[in-house]
Amino acid sequence: MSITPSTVGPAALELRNVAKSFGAVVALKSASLTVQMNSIHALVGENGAGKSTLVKIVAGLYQRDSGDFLLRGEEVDFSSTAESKAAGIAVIYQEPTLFPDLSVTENIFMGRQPTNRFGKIDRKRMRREVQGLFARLDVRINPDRPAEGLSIADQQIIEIAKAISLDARVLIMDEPTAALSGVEVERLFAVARSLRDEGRALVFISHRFDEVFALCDTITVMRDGEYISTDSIESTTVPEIVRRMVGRDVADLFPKQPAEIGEPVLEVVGLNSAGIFHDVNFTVRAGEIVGLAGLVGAGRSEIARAIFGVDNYDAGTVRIAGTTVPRRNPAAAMSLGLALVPEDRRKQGLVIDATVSRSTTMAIQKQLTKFGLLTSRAENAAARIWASRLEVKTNALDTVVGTLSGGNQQKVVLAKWLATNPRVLIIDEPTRGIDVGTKSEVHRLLSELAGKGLAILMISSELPEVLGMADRVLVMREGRLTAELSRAEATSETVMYAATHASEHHS
Amino acid sequence: MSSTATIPAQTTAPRVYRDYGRPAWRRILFTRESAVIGLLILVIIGATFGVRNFGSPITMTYLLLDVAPILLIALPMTLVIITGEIDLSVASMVGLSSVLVGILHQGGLPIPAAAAVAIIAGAVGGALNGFLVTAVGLPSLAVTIGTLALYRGLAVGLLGTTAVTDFDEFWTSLAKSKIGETGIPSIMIPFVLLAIVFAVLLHFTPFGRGIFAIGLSPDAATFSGVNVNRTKMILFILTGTLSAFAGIYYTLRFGSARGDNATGLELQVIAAVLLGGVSIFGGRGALHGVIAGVLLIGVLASALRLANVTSDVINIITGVLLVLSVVSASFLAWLQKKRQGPGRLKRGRTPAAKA
Amino acid sequence: MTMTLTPPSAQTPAPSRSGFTLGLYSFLRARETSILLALILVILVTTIKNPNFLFSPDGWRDLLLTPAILILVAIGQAIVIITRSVDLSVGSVLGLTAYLTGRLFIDIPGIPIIAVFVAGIVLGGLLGLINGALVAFAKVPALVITLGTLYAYRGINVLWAGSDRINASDMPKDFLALGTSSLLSIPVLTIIAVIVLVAAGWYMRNTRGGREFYAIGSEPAAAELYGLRVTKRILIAFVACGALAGLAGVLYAARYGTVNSQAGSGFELDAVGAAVIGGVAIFGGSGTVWGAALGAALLLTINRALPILGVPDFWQRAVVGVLIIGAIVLDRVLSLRQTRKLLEERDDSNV
Amino acid sequence: NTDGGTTAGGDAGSANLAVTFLPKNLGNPYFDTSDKGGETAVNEFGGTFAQVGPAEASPDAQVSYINTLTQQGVGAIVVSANDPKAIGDALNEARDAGIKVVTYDSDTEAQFRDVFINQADSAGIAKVQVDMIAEQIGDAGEIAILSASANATNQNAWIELMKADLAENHPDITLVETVYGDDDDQTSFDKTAALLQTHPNLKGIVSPTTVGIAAAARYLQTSDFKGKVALTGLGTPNQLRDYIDDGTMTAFALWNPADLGYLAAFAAKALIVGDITGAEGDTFEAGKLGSYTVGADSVVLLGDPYVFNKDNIADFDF
Ligand SMILES: Nc1ncnc2c1ncn2[C@@H]1O[C@H](COP(=O)(O)OP(=O)(O)OP(=O)(O)O)[C@@H](O)[C@H]1O
Ligand SMILES: Nc1ncnc2c1ncn2[C@@H]1O[C@H](COP(=O)(O)OP(=O)(O)OP(=O)(O)O)[C@@H](O)[C@H]1O
Ligand SMILES: [Mg+2]
Ligand SMILES: [Mg+2]
Repeated sequence: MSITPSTVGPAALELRNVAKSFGAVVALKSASLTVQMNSIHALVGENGAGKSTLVKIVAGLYQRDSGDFLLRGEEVDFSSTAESKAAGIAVIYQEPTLFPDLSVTENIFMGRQPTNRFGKIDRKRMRREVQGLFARLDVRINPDRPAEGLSIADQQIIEIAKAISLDARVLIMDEPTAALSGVEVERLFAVARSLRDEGRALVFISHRFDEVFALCDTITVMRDGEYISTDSIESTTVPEIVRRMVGRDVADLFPKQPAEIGEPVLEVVGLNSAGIFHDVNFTVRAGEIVGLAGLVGAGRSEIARAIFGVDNYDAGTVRIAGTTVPRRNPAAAMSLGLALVPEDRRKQGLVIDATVSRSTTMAIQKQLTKFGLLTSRAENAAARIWASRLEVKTNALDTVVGTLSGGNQQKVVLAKWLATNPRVLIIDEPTRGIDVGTKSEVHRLLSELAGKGLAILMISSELPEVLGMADRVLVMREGRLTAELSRAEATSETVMYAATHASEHHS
Repeated sequence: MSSTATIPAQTTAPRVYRDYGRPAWRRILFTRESAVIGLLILVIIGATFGVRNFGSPITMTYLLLDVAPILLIALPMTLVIITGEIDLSVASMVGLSSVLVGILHQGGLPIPAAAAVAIIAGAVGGALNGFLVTAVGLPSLAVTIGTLALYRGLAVGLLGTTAVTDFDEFWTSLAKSKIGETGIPSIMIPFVLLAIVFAVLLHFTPFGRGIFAIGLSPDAATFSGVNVNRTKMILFILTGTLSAFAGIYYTLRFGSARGDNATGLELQVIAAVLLGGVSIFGGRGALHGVIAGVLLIGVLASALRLANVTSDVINIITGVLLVLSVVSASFLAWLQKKRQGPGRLKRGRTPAAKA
Repeated sequence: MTMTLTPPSAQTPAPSRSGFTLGLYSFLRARETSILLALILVILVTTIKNPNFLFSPDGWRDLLLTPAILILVAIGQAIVIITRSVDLSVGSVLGLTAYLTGRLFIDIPGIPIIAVFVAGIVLGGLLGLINGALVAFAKVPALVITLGTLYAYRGINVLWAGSDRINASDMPKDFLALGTSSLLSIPVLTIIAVIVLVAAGWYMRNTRGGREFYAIGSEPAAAELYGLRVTKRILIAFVACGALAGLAGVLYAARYGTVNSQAGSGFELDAVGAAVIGGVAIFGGSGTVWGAALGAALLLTINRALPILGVPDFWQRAVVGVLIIGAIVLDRVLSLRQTRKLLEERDDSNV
Repeated sequence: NTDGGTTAGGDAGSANLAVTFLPKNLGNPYFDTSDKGGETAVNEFGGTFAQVGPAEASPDAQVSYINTLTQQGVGAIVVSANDPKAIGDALNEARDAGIKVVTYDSDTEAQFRDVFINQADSAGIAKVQVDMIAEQIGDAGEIAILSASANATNQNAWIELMKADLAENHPDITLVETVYGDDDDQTSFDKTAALLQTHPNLKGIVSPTTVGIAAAARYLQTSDFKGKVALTGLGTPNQLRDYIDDGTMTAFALWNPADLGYLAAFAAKALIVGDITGAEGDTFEAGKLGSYTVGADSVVLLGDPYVFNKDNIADFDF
């Protein structure tokens, strides 16, 4: 089933039968990965397959329990990320982790700042290098601003810039594009290709197959912590890869069913917030999925937050079924039937150190009380229902959600909000970092919910997702709505045009 | 909740979800709270046999009278620390409340009225802390270092050089009275009632769940509809109020209202709360552990004083205990990780074969 | 944001500003500036009320001298807080080294003064090392550990000193002179404090090590991903803090001349307070030792100014409390206004 | 030497001669000296001596110690009160348990103790200090007082009497301010500095506390005010020897604290064995100090304060 590419000299990076467990959780059983110089190697697998764990072992962040790890043919054993860095490995982690108080420049050079003879940091040189780097990546972020407050996308871009500036021989990217939109992805790919052509080895992890097939030369599939196969990209197809990842065939990827469109449920009128968004007007009707598209940083998430009441706004009204939603009061919005699945799962969607049970029931605690008292028994009972409905992969309900894989965490967030039985669901990047199987489940689920009369506002940076799922597409650019497109009108071209050009008229 | 969605049945059998990953005895026994309670029992047994006079009932009376203010303040302090905040101004509030009771009583107000004013002042003081932390968005450590100075300054400023000592015999003896023949001070009645209220609030209500959620991740709590600012505000008000109540007790027990009453008590309260297993970073802790922590320090101090060990040794022991309690917790965690390391591989469950 | 200031050129897409504008801008915005202004204001107002506050030789000396010891402790505290820890044991460490100082002079007659300084700094550093090791290796929150060692160190001090008291007559005149004498009308203690401040300030701003303190405090998880040597840095921060408290203990003995087992108790809150007033974020990652030092100076200068301004003795503490709160509220309001301005600027640039 | 005539006398042989001293706080040289005197006395009459106490002078901490001593069932507690009322109930409980209570140095209200050993009567202490400062500043000008804690019973009593004396007999002296150093070196030191700045015309400082006077002397010694501003009050010779020698101060007063403790211990013993009950007119033997009589309000007076100056200070070592 697997084709081992012919090897010319030692591989840049080779892992054989690597195992790793966390307490009782087996993350890797026998993972293998061979990456050649001069190539871009895709690593794919379902959520929880163990991709990120493998990356962290290579990075020296985790130590493997058993198995072999070779770098250019030599056995290595890293006990810290500093060692792997010194050995020429650069890693872009799945979750960007920057120093919020430090400037963008310092973030990029931390720990390896250029210094003069007296050990004084050479700020001028650091600045020059950052400017060169940003020019190469066409990044427009002020290098002197602190990392605090940057959007996830900007953070991801800085992670990429940082990894590239390391000038490493092996570059591993764990879902670097999950937060990025088309333009940035293209730019990243151009850089990745030029790095490959310089003779470096790259590993690219992604759940987006179009990207994988556009960029990579070789592809390795993992499942349940085990190595499944390695093929050259020309010799395989998407359905074939999906079958190996999931172990079965996956049907329609975007099965939005037509649904009865009812009365307007969510109405947003003249919403304005200085510096963030301006004069935003739209409605979402019962049974309708409205897609909100735009480039990263267009301000879509901010609108969602303002509607839900997490952020304040300067002017405007939000109504649900005719009732005005009070400002800055998420609890009130929830009781009116509003649910928000936020974009940052680990910081906003979940209390990452809480148990699966508590996380799932977090938004419905009040309904679970008897005489005002809340017991773990009631929570577990409710959580069990929702965990099994969404097929959350965990063995006990008191597992800490932070230890679940990204996709399973997303399922818990969905369960938490579906449990509230909402009338309006705002879902920000519903499938970010989710594998194909789960993704199609999520889409099927959204479609079904709409069919039952739920009004859904779906914010997504993935164009195919928007086009496949939405009955209507709103497009934003720099804090303003620039277009409203019906399902028929919405194509990649019309949406991208609206996302990059100011509208001639305000709607 | 009604079912809004049904996921199409998968080819695999439905997953079984156990409620807990570990058996009950391990969950209950291997906690910080149980460790503190166990240590408390050990120390009591040891002191009863090892220290002359410790076994006498009067010991318990004095002990409880001594630790009552700490017990009272530790209740809301536990909740505040679980949200990830801290209140260093509590002891100053005890002093301010004491002074208020003193001067108002001196000015002719009966004790209940003076006490009511003091309680209101406590609530207002707590609300000021809460306002600065929630509405202005300042770190509580910094805010309450400021109000620590402010409230103590008001107390000393209001009463000056004097101490008010002429309180009605009725009230002062009430503060020291015992429940019937038991030797248990009457102050334990309000304490036990409050402890129950706080335990229920923290462990069995959505409000309490919110407190833990805030401590673990304020952002995620906000996104789940927890009103973070209101919760913190309520907790700071509760802390101020109970500190004022402790101040009234303090005043009546010693029959003396002074500006410098209870100086340094804040660190004792916090030490006891932390010893009881509450995480200073928020999100973790339980009230029974905290109560055991307060009693542990109290019993140790009492036994050591009886054994004529001087106050400095008591301080050393308190300090070392605090350090050991946290260090041992991370040592045990480390040990467990070591033990469960590679060796566990063979015992790992085989993931369900799906193909 | 700031894109309006300089349109991005083709070469450098990132907006940039000239070094000078940048410097001026950050100076005006800096937290340290507002504290400095507040300090100058306090001195000005008090001096107008009573010229002796600044213009008598004693007034001038005390103005510079009084904050010197707290400045040293606050510098160490700032370094520790910047790495997202806190050291509550500094008061106890100061007490122990102050007593050690006295004991050395009594027990080893004729001991060179420099040896006593070294002993104090080494003892302080060792006590700091204990704190640091517990925090770094046991991965336990510093607030808990140092609250524990606050009690433990003080207890050891009382156990050691008992009710003994070191008097001025127990220590050599030369040593005591250090506590009050001046060089070119600047007190020696102040000179020591300023030298330490300049060195620490330079290190924290301009070296890899210094920046790593900020990085670790800003986001410990990221520090681990970056492969920074977190354990080593935390140890260094605590040792530095302990050593500075140790140095402060020796100077305390020189300045006050009498030492008992309670010397320096309560210093921890002053030190943390000074750092906080000076704009060191209590949760790490930002602030400077300069700010902490200015905070210490402001705190103690206000203390001395209040009686002159006619605030009765008993009310002084309340006023200090109001000032601490006022300082942090003001800082917050200013930074909120700044954020707002940046947002509005961005609006303009977007149109 | 007890004669077994009284009712309690029968117990004399088996009397509980455990005497525990409870000073305001530990680590205070004044109490060290006085309690040493107490220890000497207890050893002389064959009892068991102990000293316990809090690190910082606060009444609540003293209460815990009194309670503990009650539980231990000592024979007598000799205590210097941090508050005249706050420790009263605890003392009464101790007395209910058969423990004799002697206060020394700083008294409680009379109903809480059996006997108070007064180091010198308050009027005398106040007078000697006023006389000293008046002489040193030429009976005219501004003076200030640097006291211990704001609540200290004895200091407050003396200060009131000093004010009365000043108003009556020294019309040209104005008391401009009273500040409190809390018996803490650093605080007292800084308060002295503040006083001198605030009142540029200050002629003298009176510090009726041993900690305060030493701190003030140390500040004066190195300041421009040395020799210009007079300093006097209550202090121990060892602390102040240098300042007398170099002219920072000319005179100060104190009773002999060792004698105070010595007398208190003997009073405790007399109470235990039943020689006295605390009634006015009771007499008892106090070893080398001779015989003493209990006065009104159960007060025993040690004697007059003693003034130390350049001529006599070399004769003392405490
Ligand atoms: N620190 C940890 N502690 C416990 N379990 C962990 C930890 N890290 C990962 N796991 C578990 O190991 C398994 C593999 O996780 P990993 O993050 O490597 O998956 P992944 O393939 O990267 O998934 P995704 O595509 O969702 O990112 C999961 O079951 C996860 O729950
Ligand atoms: N805390 C903040 N402070 C300042 N600017 C911010 C902050 N958060 C976000 N922004 C800015 O607000 C704009 C909109 O951000 P955001 O990334 O949420 O938009 P979006 O359209 O939801 O994009 P996406 O969800 O794809 O990341 C961006 O320019 C971002 O940099
Ligand atoms: Mg992953
Ligand atoms: Mg977004």
